[in-house]
Amino acid sequence: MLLRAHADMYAIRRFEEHIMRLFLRGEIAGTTHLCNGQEAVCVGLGYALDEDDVVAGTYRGHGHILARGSEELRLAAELLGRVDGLCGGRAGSLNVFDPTRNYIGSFAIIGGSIGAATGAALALKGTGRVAVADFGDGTTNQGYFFECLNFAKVYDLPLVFSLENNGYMEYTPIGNVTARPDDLAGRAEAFGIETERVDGMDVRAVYEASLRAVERARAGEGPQFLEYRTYRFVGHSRSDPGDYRPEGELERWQERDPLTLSRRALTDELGTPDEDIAAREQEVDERLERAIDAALASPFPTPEELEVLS
Amino acid sequence: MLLRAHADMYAIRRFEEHIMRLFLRGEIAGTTHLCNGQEAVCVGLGYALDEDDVVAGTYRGHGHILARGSEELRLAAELLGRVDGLCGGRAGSLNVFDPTRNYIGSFAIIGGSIGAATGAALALKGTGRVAVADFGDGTTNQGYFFECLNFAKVYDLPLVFSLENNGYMEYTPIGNVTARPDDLAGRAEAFGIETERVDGMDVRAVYEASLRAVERARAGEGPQFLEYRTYRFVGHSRSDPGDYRPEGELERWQERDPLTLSRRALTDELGTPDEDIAAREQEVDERLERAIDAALASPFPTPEELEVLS
Amino acid sequence: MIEFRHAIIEALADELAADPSVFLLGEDVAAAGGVFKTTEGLLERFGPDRVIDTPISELAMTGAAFGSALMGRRPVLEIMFGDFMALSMDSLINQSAKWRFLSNDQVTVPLTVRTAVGAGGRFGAIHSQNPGTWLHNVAGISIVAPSTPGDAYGLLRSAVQADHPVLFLEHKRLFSMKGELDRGLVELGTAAVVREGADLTMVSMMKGVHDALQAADVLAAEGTDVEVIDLRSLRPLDLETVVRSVEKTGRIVCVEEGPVTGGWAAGLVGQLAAQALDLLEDATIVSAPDLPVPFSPTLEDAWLPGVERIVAHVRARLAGV
Amino acid sequence: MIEFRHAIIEALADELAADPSVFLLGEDVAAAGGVFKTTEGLLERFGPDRVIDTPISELAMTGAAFGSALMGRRPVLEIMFGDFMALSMDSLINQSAKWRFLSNDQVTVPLTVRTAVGAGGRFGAIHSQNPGTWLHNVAGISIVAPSTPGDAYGLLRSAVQADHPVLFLEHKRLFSMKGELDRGLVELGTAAVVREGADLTMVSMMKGVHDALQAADVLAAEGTDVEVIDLRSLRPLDLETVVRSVEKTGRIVCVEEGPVTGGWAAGLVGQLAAQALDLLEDATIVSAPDLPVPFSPTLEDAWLPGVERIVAHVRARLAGV
Ligand SMILES: Cc1ncc(C[n+]2csc(CCOP(=O)(O)OP(=O)(O)O)c2C)c(N)n1
Ligand SMILES: Cc1ncc(C[n+]2csc(CCOP(=O)(O)OP(=O)(O)O)c2C)c(N)n1
Ligand SMILES: [Mg+2]
Ligand SMILES: [Mg+2]
Repeated sequence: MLLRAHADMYAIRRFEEHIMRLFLRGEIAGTTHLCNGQEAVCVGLGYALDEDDVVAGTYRGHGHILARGSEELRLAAELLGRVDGLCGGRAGSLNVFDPTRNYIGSFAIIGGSIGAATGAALALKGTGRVAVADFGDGTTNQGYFFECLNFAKVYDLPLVFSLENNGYMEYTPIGNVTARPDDLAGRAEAFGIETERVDGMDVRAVYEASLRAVERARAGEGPQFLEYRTYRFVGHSRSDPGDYRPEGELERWQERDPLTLSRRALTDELGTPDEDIAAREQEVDERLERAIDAALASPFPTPEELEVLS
Repeated sequence: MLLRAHADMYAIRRFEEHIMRLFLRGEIAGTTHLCNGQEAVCVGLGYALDEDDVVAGTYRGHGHILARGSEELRLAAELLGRVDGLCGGRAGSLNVFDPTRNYIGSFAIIGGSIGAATGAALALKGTGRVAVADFGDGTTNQGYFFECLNFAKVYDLPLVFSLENNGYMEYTPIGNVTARPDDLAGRAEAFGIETERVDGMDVRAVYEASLRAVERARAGEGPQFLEYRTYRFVGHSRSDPGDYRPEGELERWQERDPLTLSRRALTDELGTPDEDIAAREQEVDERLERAIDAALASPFPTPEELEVLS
Repeated sequence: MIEFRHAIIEALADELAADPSVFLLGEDVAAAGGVFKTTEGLLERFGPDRVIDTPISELAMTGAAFGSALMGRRPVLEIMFGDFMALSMDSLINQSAKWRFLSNDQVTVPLTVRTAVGAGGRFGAIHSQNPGTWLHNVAGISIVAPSTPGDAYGLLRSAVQADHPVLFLEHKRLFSMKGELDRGLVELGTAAVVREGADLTMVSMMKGVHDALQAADVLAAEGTDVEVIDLRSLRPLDLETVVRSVEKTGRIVCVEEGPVTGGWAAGLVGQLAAQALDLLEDATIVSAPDLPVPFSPTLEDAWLPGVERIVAHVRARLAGV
Repeated sequence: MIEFRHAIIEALADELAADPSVFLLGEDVAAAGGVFKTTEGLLERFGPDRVIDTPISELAMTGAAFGSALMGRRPVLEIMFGDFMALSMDSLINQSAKWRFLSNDQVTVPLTVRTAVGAGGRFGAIHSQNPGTWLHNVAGISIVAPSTPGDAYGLLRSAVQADHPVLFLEHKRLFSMKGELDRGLVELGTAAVVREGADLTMVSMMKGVHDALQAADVLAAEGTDVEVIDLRSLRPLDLETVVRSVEKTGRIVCVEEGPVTGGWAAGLVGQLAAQALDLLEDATIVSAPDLPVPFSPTLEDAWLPGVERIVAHVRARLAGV
């Protein structure tokens, strides 16, 4: 499984590198938020979920969407604003989602994912299905977050709060504007919600903790809270060079790049031959090449669509 | 001081009884929310504050306004919608306030008082003045509450969170819709805010705890949180008979009526003669009689006012 | 004859009975039956999974209602007073109203939001507003506002059955009003001519419709034959019905319980002018002053457009003043 | 010549320097200088007590800004994108807009809220809205929206100096636009005739003003002399300036970046009709379709009113189509 996880994380990384390139070439307009560095959360959490579990994510959602199994071609096409996009080009990177994979939204409003997942969990209660609310550290200062912690606990909803703590809002370090920033999970504990802090760079740790939480929620034990400690290796969005980082911080975290960790574990612990890893990576590279090309070949929607609708 | 406190609590109780009578007589229209049972919080907290400290309260605000020293005549006139009202009749019971006494609002939106007091505290930081946010238990499930806990702690604001936990929202027991209802103060602790739980029926306990909190805030130790355990002896608002209460609950709490407790302490502990207490109470009765009569004699505002303004 | 509030209970009960995916949520709606008693008895009939008391958490409630709608449920959310809608708007505007469009029509959001609105009850500035206009410019939702028990029933059932978000406004001064209930559905987005007349078209909503009808009676006695239209829907606007009426009368007076700037009345007249300027001999608006709703009875009565002001306005207008 | 975003920085800097009660707060406004770089350098000049980075807490920020204003401070709150205003509205509507009135004029609320609005930047449905109309019906606030660096400066300073709440809208597609800066103040609530013409009055705001001016150039070449009015203020509406123009032209076309229903354009035409119907030979609106803002460039361009659609509309209208 680790080899597959490695390949899936690798695919997310490469996919977003393609996206960045398309941006710089002017093929993609507007803005985009990459999860570069946070892939272990996407994949490890994704593996812990069943197909009919439900995920609500954020504008930083490409990785989670791919982890749900959505087609790379269609995701790329969406970011390019093409008809073959997951949302026909209407949504774009900030808002893209894939209801066919039970990924119900990339919420561009901070906290929106939590409200929606809370409602999904309300609808799923008693069905054995679970909903996941994905969000970032900055979101733990938002009203939606707290109200939904209470709401989910009151009705014992099958909801997993998935906090990706990458240490930053857009450009502001979370500690600058947050009380007790080292204990964000403590905010959930105040509601009597079970929490776990997880190494968000280690895909196996993410998977195992996520599975525990998901299974508890599935078993009717009410909402669960996971705090993944992670880091984004790139700026907040396209235009951000990330100057606000203290010197050396990025480099320290890069030593724990989820891809480095998984590659090392594959080699050192499981004795996976380098060629096997390389072969899988090459497979991904080729697949993505094809997907991006196909996405670029997809036409733009015609303006007539709007006239029909309104 | 206890005799004065007793008289002040007694005045609030009697004032609101007048108001209720005026309501039933149709002299006051709309709705009104009495703090009957919660007077010890108003008076004990009020005594702990300086004149230039600032209070933001709720629609259940008459007691706090009187505790700030606002004129009974003008408060009554406001509830009657008369020109001599604290707000010229524009605000009414739900919204009445008295900026001349640094009582900056009776917030009819749950949580509004907390936001406003947070801002007042931001403005007062470093001046030695303190702001108080008064609110109820139902408000501890509201986004404003949590966001402001964080906000106040981040900037170390001179703010006292004053939670009057009377066990009920409008008609719903707080425990029905609240995670860990017995530890609402724990929600503040998750932000590293110092908290204290206080017997809200005992005016001396309220005063002492409030003074400690206010002095800490004044000294620059950042936001403080007080949970007063209290009870309202009447319905949520005019039209509510309070049927939702379990049998015997009201009676149990009435044994701890703040007026009973203060009267007992005066007699048993301080040996205050009954006549002294009775004399003070009669003084209040007569003063209120005059105030209410004067308020009733105040004219209604003329409609022309609106034309001038718009 | 049935009270407006009972028509709402009936509509909710009939929808709850007809469709297991329908459920209600809101503050004090279950055990207490709602502060306006518009959900009384429903907890007892349908149980706590279908009628849910919530904490005071408008963000969570509205977000959760949306999320459950995405999963195929049909939530009916009560926001106690319309004034509190300001706390619900994010999820309505940025989620419910947009998701179908964003999904490329893959999902629907069958959400109904009910809320008690309007002035005249001495509730003051923060419990008397008309939040319909706050959402009037938001594509993707419907906004309806009945003036009779029959319409309340028919529109509410249509709202719950609709596959898109509907804001359903209940005027506080109508809750005790009585009227017929024939259990017919009323199509969203349709206005109704509630009094025929040849001289002048008067358009209003909710409580204002009853004021308009009274004013029409007074004016009839003076020889002015007023046609009264109950707009019933703020979004979409049923311009067609209004145009048809103005074709006959050439004159329109809108009566709005709120300030004119940014109100629905000015918008309606504007769209009418843009579509049928030639028809218009006269177009005016009776509205509230540009001020919050005051508490004091004398002031609130002066703030409200009311029968007298409407009548005086029409008289002056017809006299060419 | 100075960029629009620099005009904003200049206005803020001049107000911060002139009045110690002025302070800024918002997400990423201090250390990072704002995501649109409209507060760059201000932390360095005025220090962390005057330029405050906040958590992502729109309720708390807006409530706290209000509370500080009650204490005599002059907060300038940045809500990063106008779309997020939905989370700020409660405090604006239910507190800031009402407190002076409720207090019987004992207190004032000198609050300015700045926010980046508008479509055309490929930011999609939740980062492109025009929230001015959400608050258009709310008495007690002003809403202004400049189209040039000079007006941005002059209106922003007036907003900060005003003793009541002002919502200040900054269109994203204008931030890099250059223009003159004479450091003059601009009175709130005033429209400006930005191009004189005799045949037709065209009214727009923000980016739309530039589209209107371009359209006017095209139409001028065809012999149609268009007067362009920059409305600049949604609340209050400067009807007078519009009426004066229509007295001359008899025709009005409004260009609005948003749906027509509930928009400012229909409201403006409606108020105009109610006040000066006789002047109007023609009144129309060029607006966006009744849909959220789509992401895809082809769709977004089609959604926007734009020079071409404006020109085509006027041509058709004048041809009596
Ligand atoms: C309500 C709201 N406020 C502000 C923003 C602007 N914004 C977008 S991303 C972001 C930072 C979010 O930080 P975090 O939750 O840690 O997530 P991350 O971007 O690190 O994944 C902000 C402030 C927003 N989208 N919504
Ligand atoms: C945002 C908002 N939601 C709902 C209400 C309606 N409401 C008024 S009082 C109240 C109960 C408040 O309970 P609590 O905070 O415990 O205060 P108490 O009334 O007990 O003093 C509710 C729900 C409101 N005023 N504002
Ligand atoms: Mg983050
Ligand atoms: Mg309570």
